[in-house]
Amino acid sequence: MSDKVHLDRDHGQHLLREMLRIRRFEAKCVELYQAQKIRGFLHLYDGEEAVAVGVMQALDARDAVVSTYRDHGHALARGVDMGSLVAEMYGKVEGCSRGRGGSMHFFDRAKRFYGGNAIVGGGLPLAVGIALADKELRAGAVTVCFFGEGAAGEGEFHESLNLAELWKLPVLFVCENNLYAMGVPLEEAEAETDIYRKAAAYRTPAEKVDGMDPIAVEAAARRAAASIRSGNGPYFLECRTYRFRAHSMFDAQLYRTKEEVELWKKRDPLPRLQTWLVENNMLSEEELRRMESEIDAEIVAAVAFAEAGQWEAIEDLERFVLMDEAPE
Amino acid sequence: MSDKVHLDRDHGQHLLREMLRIRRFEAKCVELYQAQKIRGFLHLYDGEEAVAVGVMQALDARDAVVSTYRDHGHALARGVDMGSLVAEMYGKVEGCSRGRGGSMHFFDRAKRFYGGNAIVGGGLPLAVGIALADKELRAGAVTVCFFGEGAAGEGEFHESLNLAELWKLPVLFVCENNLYAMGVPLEEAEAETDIYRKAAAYRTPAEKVDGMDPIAVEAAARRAAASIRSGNGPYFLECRTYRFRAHSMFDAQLYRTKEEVELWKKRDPLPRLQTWLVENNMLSEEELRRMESEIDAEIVAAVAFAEAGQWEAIEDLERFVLMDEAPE
Amino acid sequence: MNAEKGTAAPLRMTYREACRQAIREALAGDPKTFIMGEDVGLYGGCYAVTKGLLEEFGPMRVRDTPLAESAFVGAGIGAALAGMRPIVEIMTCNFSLLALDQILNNAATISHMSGGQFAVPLVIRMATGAGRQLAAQHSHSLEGWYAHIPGLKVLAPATVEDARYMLKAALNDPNPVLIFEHIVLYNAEGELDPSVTAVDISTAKVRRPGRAVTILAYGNSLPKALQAADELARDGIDAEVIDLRVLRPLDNATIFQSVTKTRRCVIVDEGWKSGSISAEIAARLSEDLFFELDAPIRRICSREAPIPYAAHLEAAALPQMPHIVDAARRLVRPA
Amino acid sequence: MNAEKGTAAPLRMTYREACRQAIREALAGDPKTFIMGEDVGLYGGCYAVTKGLLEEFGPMRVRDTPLAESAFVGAGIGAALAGMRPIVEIMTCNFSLLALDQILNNAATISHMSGGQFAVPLVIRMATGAGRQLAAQHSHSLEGWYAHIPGLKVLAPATVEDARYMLKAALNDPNPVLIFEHIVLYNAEGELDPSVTAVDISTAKVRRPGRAVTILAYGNSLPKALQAADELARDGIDAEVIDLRVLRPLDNATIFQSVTKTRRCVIVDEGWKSGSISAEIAARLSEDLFFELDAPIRRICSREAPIPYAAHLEAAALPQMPHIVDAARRLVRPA
Ligand SMILES: Cc1ncc(C[n+]2csc(CCOP(=O)(O)OP(=O)(O)O)c2C)c(N)n1
Ligand SMILES: Cc1ncc(C[n+]2csc(CCOP(=O)(O)OP(=O)(O)O)c2C)c(N)n1
Ligand SMILES: [Mg+2]
Ligand SMILES: [Mg+2]
Repeated sequence: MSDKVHLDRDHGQHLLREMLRIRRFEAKCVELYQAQKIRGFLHLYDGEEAVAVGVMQALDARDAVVSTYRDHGHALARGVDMGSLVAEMYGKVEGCSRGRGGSMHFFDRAKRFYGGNAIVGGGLPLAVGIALADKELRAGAVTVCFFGEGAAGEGEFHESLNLAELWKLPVLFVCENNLYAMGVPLEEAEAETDIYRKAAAYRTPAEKVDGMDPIAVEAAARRAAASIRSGNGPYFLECRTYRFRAHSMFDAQLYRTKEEVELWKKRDPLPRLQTWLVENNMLSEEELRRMESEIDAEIVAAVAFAEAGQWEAIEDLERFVLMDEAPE
Repeated sequence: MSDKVHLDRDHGQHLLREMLRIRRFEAKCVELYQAQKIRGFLHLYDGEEAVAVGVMQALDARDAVVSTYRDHGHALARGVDMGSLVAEMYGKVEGCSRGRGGSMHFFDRAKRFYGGNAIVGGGLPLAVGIALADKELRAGAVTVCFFGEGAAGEGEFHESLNLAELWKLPVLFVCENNLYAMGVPLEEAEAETDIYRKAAAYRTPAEKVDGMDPIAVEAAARRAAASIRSGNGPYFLECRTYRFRAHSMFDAQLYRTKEEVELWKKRDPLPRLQTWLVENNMLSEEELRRMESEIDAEIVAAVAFAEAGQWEAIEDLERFVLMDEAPE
Repeated sequence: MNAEKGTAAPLRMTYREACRQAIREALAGDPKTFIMGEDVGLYGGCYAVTKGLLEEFGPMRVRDTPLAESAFVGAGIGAALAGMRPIVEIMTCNFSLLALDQILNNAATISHMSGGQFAVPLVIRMATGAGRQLAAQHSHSLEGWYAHIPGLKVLAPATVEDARYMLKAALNDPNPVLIFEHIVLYNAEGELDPSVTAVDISTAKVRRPGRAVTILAYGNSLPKALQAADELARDGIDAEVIDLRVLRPLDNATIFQSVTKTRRCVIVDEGWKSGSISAEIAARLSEDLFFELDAPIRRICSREAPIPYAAHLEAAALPQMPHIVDAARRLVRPA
Repeated sequence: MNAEKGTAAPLRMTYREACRQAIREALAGDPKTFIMGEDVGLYGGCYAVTKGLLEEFGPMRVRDTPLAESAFVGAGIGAALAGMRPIVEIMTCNFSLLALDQILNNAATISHMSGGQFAVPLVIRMATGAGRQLAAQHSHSLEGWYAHIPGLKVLAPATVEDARYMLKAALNDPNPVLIFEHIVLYNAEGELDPSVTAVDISTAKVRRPGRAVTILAYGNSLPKALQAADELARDGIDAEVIDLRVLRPLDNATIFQSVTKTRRCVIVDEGWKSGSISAEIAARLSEDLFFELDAPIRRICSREAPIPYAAHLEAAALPQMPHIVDAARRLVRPA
């Protein structure tokens, strides 16, 4: 894997397609939520797609991903099957977590996708541990750990960064700094609002990246992954981004202004990349239409898959509380 | 209170006396431990006296102190009655915690001494909270929070520093960096071994201080206290020091060499200050003798007080589990 | 409408609104009281309980915290030690695990360990329970588990009245008091008797008198237990329903009195069965009321699994009205 | 001396040494096993359990950690998820509260929440218990409390044999297993039968058969229970002593079989009484063995207070042999 971004026609379109998949998938999620097909908490990623898509470009199959409750974008960009995600949110057996996890807890062993974790900061120690194992078992593998800037308040952030650096573990910490933790603005939560500067307390290399630009994110992630794979220990990226929608479906957004949201929407990575590709003759109208209709078809198929899925038998409620054997 | 050290004869002798009280008191503790008068864990402060004594010079009655299980030096330097300390370690009702706490849990409401806390890092959030209350209730008061460098590994360190700075609370964080957390050397525990640099992650002013020099510590503590009292928020001191004895009474000290200990003993603050005072004609032979015999008398009286103390009635075992009313 | 004292018309409100009014009254009544926690301010509270309070009392009294449960709970303990009467909100009990060291090792021990020199007059509120398809990490019922810890008081308001007045009693208590508010109850409506302006936090309450069987419940299990009693009544079985309300210290007297009368007991508890508060009650009955019991004790608890997301699995994991009816019926009329 | 298999002479060693040999065997036997925790390396273990292992296996297999319970326990979970078989040592259970979020919300849930895709084959060892005058923050007995959590297995070795072989069984188990080693037992000596090379981690064990009363105990309460049985025997009372060993899942069969026989039961447990594992056992007996019991159940637990430092207060706070004798005697010969 190269540590440079090669932005040819294919790759440019790939980035756009991946972001669009997430965007449209989530629009469908909102519909399904309103139709009460999806329940519980639903945290959407609109506006932040460039982060997941950019970072994933630096990964390959051996790598691992640890995500949060806002995990749709990470799962899709990692290649987790879309049908299994919808089925999961329907609560069906065919869901990527057999319907036990819902929107916040996507898991996929085959993709080394170690879950949406719904405890803020709770995924960081897991990522450290996965990387510790990989250092023994899977030379060169990187564990990417996504978390919001809110997680930087938690003690586990600090403990995990220290462990990762102390033991030179292959972890790529990706802070998705969307400026709010639910309704708490960054400057009400952190004495130091440049989260990447906190990495200095552990001597970990860190960068602040424009999280609204998939190419910038990809470039940084490739630099980071190359450094990590060559044995230098962890790397920290703070991606400045913004969520266009409410924190979850229960949020009146009293804590920010419509104007602020509109301002950030001007930086929406999707139209930006699309325009740029078109202007540079890397995307034709027809290709765009095709892309859109392919994505729409994927979504229709995913929903149909979920609709056709089965309910877990109630007798199996306690299955997997204790395992009979470790998988594999 | 001035923010400068005025090292006249009185003050120089005061510093020496305070350190000597701790040193000799603890020598007696060892004896009493060997005689099985004192039981449980006993963590001695030998070598680190300059820190407690130096810091306390910057405090007055309105201020508060939060300590650790290694609390003898802090309690004595804060003015907690020595007899009540020995009685506490005997488990007598006359102990500063009625015999319920032992060596690790000295408390003294009158001195605003909020306890030896035996959970590493556990005192930091308490200090933040006391300072939060003081900001409302006791203008100008400072809360000093002592902790070892091992505590810097804990998440609570991070959370507490952030809260204190975010809310501009009057906390003086004093890291007693004695280079070991039990048997773990600093460089095996922290990716960044200059603990004071971690304060930058919270934009808190921080200094590294020679913890073997009471005057340097006092000067730094006065600077810090002045800054805190004038409303600038917390301040962080890393005092580099060394414990001459084992971590506790159950420690074979496999993790460090005798040579290293001897090297540090050359920097013992007691003989250093004593020599300096004598050489500068600020302490006569006779004054020294008198000082020593006064301290010895205090210790003898303290032990006698403890010996004469009473055992709590067993019927009172559950007293204070729930309080009938808040004190005062 | 009659506005005379003691005879004013009852006031209808939600449990959420009752919680809000309780906090508002506490803030208005004592300058030493403040509330802090994640999103209590600008956002108005994760469950909208603190909406409007920031505007009314300002950011020193209604304090948004960073995500740092251990430190802000510890800070609440410190503030209480130093003379304040803080209300700390932990958004949900699921996150309280991050603060458990502070709660157990500091809040619950300091008064005893200091020989009574210090008290910790702290109130910690947290949302609890399942029933909203929030899955394993957001559906714990830990109140019964916390009730294991000496030095704490543990409350579980199930009615609008308790939601409205328990906080005042808790703030007047010199000890750390944990209040668990059930997420499913926030939207429940109930009536406040205007003649009641305080509740105690030491007793359980008979919510429905009966003679045939005692049903003990608390939190969101209380409405289920009351419905079960209605169902049983249709069947000619006169069940007594007791709202435990206070999980620590448990009110043995009220429980024992009822079971001595009915000689049969069903305990309903949303905690996982093993080691739950229902276990403790069953143990006390088996120790102290052994010769009064005519039938085995029955516990209706959550299934011993992380609560699953899927609606049908979640429903199957929780205690439900029919389980209560069934258990009570079998006790009264064994096959 | 007979060295033939199954008849070799018994080996005498301390509980500490048994723990050490178990870890050593695990490290030698499986390259995917490593141990990490505070002071397990250079210091040789807070209770000297891991002495010599760093020298033998090196710093990758015997890993000193910073003070960061939450992160290194979480890292153990992550390593287990990714294919290792880690042993994490939390120095004492008192500090495990800092890691509770990881243990409950991750270790105990991930296999279920992921629909069985992942397992967490992790062993967490911790010291537990009181009796050394370490005061409130260093004397907790939390094993019974942990036994509330579905998704975990909880072990409490009381004998040298269990200390020696439970670890192997725990490491072979695909689930998170917590092992609580009692601080007072480390110096206890016992004999290892050379013909035994494994123990199971699913059953309780009758340590002394008897017919008059069942005494259930575990950890450091077991020796007290056995002494009590000797004392009772002198009094003509033939007590059966059962070592619970496995606190989750509890072995109902062995317990029920004994109590069905003796019809009387005393439970000894160093946890605080309310909500303890003894409550759970009493509850099960009162549910399922109601008609078999001839007398109320008796629980001998710790007093409900933070454990005080002073020797006489600490002793008074803990279950002691005479309490057991007294309770058993009253059950068998009511006044
Ligand atoms: C430990 C913990 N505390 C509180 C919560 C409730 N909560 C869920 S998301 C959230 C905000 C997190 O913000 P951030 O980390 O910035 O991520 P974002 O939602 O912005 O992506 C909070 C407070 C939680 N899930 N876990
Ligand atoms: C949370 C927690 N983990 C572990 C321990 C056990 N322990 C007691 S002291 C200590 C070392 C602490 O070192 P440091 O903070 O540097 O203080 P020092 O003893 O050197 O003064 C350890 C690991 C504890 N008391 N609390
Ligand atoms: Mg955010
Ligand atoms: Mg140290």
